[in-house]
Amino acid sequence: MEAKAQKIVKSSRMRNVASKLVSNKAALLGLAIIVIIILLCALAPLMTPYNPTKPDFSAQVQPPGGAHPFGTDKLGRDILARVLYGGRVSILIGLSGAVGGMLLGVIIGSLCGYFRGWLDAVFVKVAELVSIFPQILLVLVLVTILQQSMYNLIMIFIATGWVATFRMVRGRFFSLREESFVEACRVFGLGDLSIAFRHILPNCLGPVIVQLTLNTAGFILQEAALSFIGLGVPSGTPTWGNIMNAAKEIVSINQYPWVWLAPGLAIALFVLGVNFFGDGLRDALDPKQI
Amino acid sequence: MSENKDILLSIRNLKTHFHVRKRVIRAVDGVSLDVRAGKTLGLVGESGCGKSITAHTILRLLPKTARIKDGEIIFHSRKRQPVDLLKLQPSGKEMRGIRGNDISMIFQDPMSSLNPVYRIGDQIVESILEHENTTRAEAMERALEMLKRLSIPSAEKRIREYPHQFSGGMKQRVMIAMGLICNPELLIADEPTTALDVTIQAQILELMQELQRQLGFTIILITHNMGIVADVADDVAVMYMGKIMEFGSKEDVFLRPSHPYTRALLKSVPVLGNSGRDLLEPIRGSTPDPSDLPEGCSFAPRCDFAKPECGQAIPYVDVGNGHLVRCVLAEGREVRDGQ
Amino acid sequence: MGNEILLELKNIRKYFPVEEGMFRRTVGTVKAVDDVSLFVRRGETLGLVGESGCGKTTLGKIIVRLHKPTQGQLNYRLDDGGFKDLLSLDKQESFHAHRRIQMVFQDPYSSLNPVKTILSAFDEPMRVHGMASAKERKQRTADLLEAVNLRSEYMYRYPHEFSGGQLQRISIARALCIKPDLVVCDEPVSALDVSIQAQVLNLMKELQRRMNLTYVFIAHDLSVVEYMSNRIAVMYLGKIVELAGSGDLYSRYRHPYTRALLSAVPIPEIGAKKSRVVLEGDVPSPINPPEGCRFHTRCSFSQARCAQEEPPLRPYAEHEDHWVACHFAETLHQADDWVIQQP
Amino acid sequence: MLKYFVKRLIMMIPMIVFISFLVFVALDLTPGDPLTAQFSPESISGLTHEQLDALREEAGLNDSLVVRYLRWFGGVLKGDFGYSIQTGTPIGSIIANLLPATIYLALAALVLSVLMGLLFGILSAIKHNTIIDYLSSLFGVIGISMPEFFIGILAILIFAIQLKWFPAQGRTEIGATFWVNLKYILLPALSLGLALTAALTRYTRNSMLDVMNKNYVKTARAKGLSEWKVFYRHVFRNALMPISVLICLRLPMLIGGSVVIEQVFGYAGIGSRLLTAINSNDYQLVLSIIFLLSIVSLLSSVLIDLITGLLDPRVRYN
Repeated sequence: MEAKAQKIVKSSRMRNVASKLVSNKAALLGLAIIVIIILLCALAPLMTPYNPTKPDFSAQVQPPGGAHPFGTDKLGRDILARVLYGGRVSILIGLSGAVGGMLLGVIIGSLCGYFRGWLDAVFVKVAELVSIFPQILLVLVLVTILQQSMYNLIMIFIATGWVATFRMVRGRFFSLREESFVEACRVFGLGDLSIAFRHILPNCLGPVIVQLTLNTAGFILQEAALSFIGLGVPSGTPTWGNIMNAAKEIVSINQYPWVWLAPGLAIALFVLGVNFFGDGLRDALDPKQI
Repeated sequence: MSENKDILLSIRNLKTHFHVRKRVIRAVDGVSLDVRAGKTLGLVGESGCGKSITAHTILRLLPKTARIKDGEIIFHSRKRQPVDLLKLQPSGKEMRGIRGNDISMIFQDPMSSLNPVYRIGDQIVESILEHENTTRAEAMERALEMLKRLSIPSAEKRIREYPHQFSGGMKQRVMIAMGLICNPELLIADEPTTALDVTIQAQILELMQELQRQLGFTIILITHNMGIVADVADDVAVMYMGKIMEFGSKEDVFLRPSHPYTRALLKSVPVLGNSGRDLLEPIRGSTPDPSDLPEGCSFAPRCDFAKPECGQAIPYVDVGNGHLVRCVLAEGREVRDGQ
Repeated sequence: MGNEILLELKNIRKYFPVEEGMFRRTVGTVKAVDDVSLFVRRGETLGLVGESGCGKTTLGKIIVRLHKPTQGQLNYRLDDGGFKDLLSLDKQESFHAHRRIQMVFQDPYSSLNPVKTILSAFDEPMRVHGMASAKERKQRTADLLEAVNLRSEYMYRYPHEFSGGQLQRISIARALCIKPDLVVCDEPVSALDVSIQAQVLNLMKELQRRMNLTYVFIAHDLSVVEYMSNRIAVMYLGKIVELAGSGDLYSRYRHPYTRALLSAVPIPEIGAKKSRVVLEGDVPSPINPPEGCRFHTRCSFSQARCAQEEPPLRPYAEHEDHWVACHFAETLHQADDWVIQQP
Repeated sequence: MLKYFVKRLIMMIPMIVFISFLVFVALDLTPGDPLTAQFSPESISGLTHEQLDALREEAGLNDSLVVRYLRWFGGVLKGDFGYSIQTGTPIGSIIANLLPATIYLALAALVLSVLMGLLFGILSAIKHNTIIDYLSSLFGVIGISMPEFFIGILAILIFAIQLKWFPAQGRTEIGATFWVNLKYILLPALSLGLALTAALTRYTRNSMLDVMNKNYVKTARAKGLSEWKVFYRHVFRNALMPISVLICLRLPMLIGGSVVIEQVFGYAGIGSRLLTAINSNDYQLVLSIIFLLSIVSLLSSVLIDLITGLLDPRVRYN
């Protein structure tokens, strides 16, 4: 019989992953940044009385301080309000693009990884093609055909964002498929679909979540770049990217830097938080590190 | 452990511990050994007993988390003054002068022990050029001659090929060639045939014995397979949880096993020929956690002859001309570890 | 041990295509298993031994239908006593046939799903195969864990909390949860420590006695196979070269490869005078194996006929249970250096 | 060896054809009259409707999609991309003098980021778990979190306007020597390459650490080689291969990013011309530029792939 009577506890993987995360200070910092920024943006109406889009010609280009803690832009709109309301849109686009891409990537990746055959060959070529095309160019092609809108942007992100998750899930399926516990399921006569989605897929969730954080960060940056060059979200609805649109002229860069500094830092801070949290998650979920 | 001239390497009270997060793992916990020149020492034990760490400590090939706490390893080389390897800088000039030149080592997994992007010839020649100043062509010639000596077919062609074009057995021969090319005095083989099939293993063991007869180098053979030790070794050291439980000649250990662990090990291994007539006697329980070893004898919890005294310090007893046993039950002259 | 035949393999072949280049053109075939026929009696342990690449694992996976053979029949005695080819059953029968044959795998750390509890690893197969009540399934899991000397509370734990030896015992227990008659064990102890191996081997023998199980025991270590098996089949490059009772195989081997294999196994004993038979070179590639007898390129007794005509697996002289695939089996053992082991 | 190169190049052709077909289909879906894209404004201005229709018929604009695609692609292969609707100049010439500038920028960014990325990556791998390792991973995370254009704007504010080390805008000036051009390109190249530098630093470090645990590195040490020789000959050479795969993957982002950076720095490359073309619905020009940029991205990734083949004998020989 086993030597000492070990304490019988219903231990779970989730608990030991959580404990590793807590011990990683950078991941906690990242999580804190994410939560704070999302809260601020969600509670924007409480944080600032100003309307982010209504021009106020009496208060054009005021430096930070007093009534406008972050100052105002050329049309007299309060920068803090625009950053907060803009944050909602940017985070929404980044997250929904990443989640959409993840779902698509997981489904296609699992099917190709498990069943292989022509399905796999087709999607590998498609994935290769999508990754050869610089994402911005793909967006430009679609923007010239469809008109610009937040909805189209999310669709485009999903259409290009699935590739990373697809490759990763497919790779994990290729290796897990040969593991003995999968062969044992087949020897018990379990069906292919239940093996693929109830036995193999749960083992991929760790890296999928990590990829989700990386994709979210990536898309937020991508949306900002597109909106900055005026091809992302139309300037009617403020986002972190198109607020900075004003920074195209040299004069605005030099004379009133606060106009673009605030949104720029907001993007950098949020994405930094996401990356810190994503790295912490990867280490916590990595089975090799005891 | 007499101090006579035919000892090539004498290890005294070696302690190599690992600091992993707040825990200290006493992988090698007071090992003393004499390696006779020109002979083969079999270092045998189950995984985690410290046999491989002992070997790596000799060549100072330890990971950063390792700490050599105590002990000395005197290398009585023919070519230079006796030196305590533990006193040298691990990657200092003098230690590197010994590593691969006077003492070389081959490893368990031939498939991953050769650099995939260099040709076989270049990897062997690299050792020669590191230790001797000779021309590359001359070194390549010696490498070719060594490959032939290891009966690698069409060696002229294969010397220019890459590792992925070789089978497991062939790669292990290349490793042996690499180890012997600077004609070392000591070859340490860490489980050299564990990853190979039994007929290929027979070829490699036969080859190593033949080369030892021709070149006269000493071998430390590390394995968990008692059969290989009985077949190839002259002296045998049985290790368990970082200590040597029994040391002696092959006849001492196999014909007169005196430590309960050695006897239990021999009874728990199926032997070809008795075809299952008598049931194996497994050792009960499992190996303890290396970071909190019990006081005294670490085999006590699994030993059928355990007595209360097994909790205190265990004597290292000479039960008959050099046949040493670390056990309270052993009768004979007690030997100090340090001596 | 009843002599009723439980499983009969007939002319099993398994060829794997070798693909190369961009369009995955097939440039050759690996003849992993090449025309193997054998039977397994109820209650016995049939050993399958051979070196890597000899096809023993592929054959094991064909028996549990993880691989579909290129050709051949897998006749199994179902409950009603009749023989049926498991490869030509309809969907329903084929599913139920999975209850009869189960498998234990080599690597204990990868034979249990790391993200599921031990209980769910037992529960799902039982539920799928008609054991309705959850309480009953949990009780059977508890009994099986106790049967392999583990505490039943361990069913709530995850695989990463166990040692290799414990995990292998759990896998054995799980293989028995839907009451199979035949268990194929693929190198069940090779990944374990020496002292743990003996515990698992004895456990398997005890379970066989108690539950009247039949084993197909696959391993490369001849001493372990001999310890477990009643009859042993020696395989080389996809074919069976010799099949005999384990005692017979050791003392009256008739195939040169079996002789080389026996002589290569190191014995943990001193004084056993043993002449060492060392084969030359590597095992030939299974993509284009040698003509005629596949071992003739490495056999020191090979003659002209060996290179032309492939020797069939045939009964040796009058022994009912001793088969050999060598043209000169009757004469070779008269040679004076044939005997390698003084008992 | 040659067989491997040829095989890779052949594999590229179906890809180019497919991209061109995709681009042509997109072109077909855009509004606007294709006629204006095929004839210089002078030749079609002032024609009546019937003459325009006749011209359209004669130019085969009513043929099926595939036929028109083949004719368009035939023209492209000969360098004839048709005419820019907005400026009327032949697209071929626009591309001819603006594309090299973008390639030059992307190349500069690539060289800078590869050098810095490898340097920091190797350093933090060798000095594993020390302050250098910590700082460079911090630099790595920050580098991939900053939007490229934000870095560009900051660079302009600090280095161009405040410190006046570099010109804030523009690509070159009259009579500019090589060194003067270098001054123009440094800031844009650095901003464009920063994300790749950061990613490369992290990736090189992990790839080096991974190789350092391999058995053949232990074998190298067992031969008595010095740490430096072990690194240089055994670790670095094997770590390079996964790194070149990463560069290959990240290259499209570099080319995509140049479109934004050219806007920030007013750097007159094909990227900024692309943006003005989009804003003025000059579809023929837009899609031709997009087609060429993706070809450049494809060519460069195949090039990097070939370098990987060069480094790894297993790739060459199987």
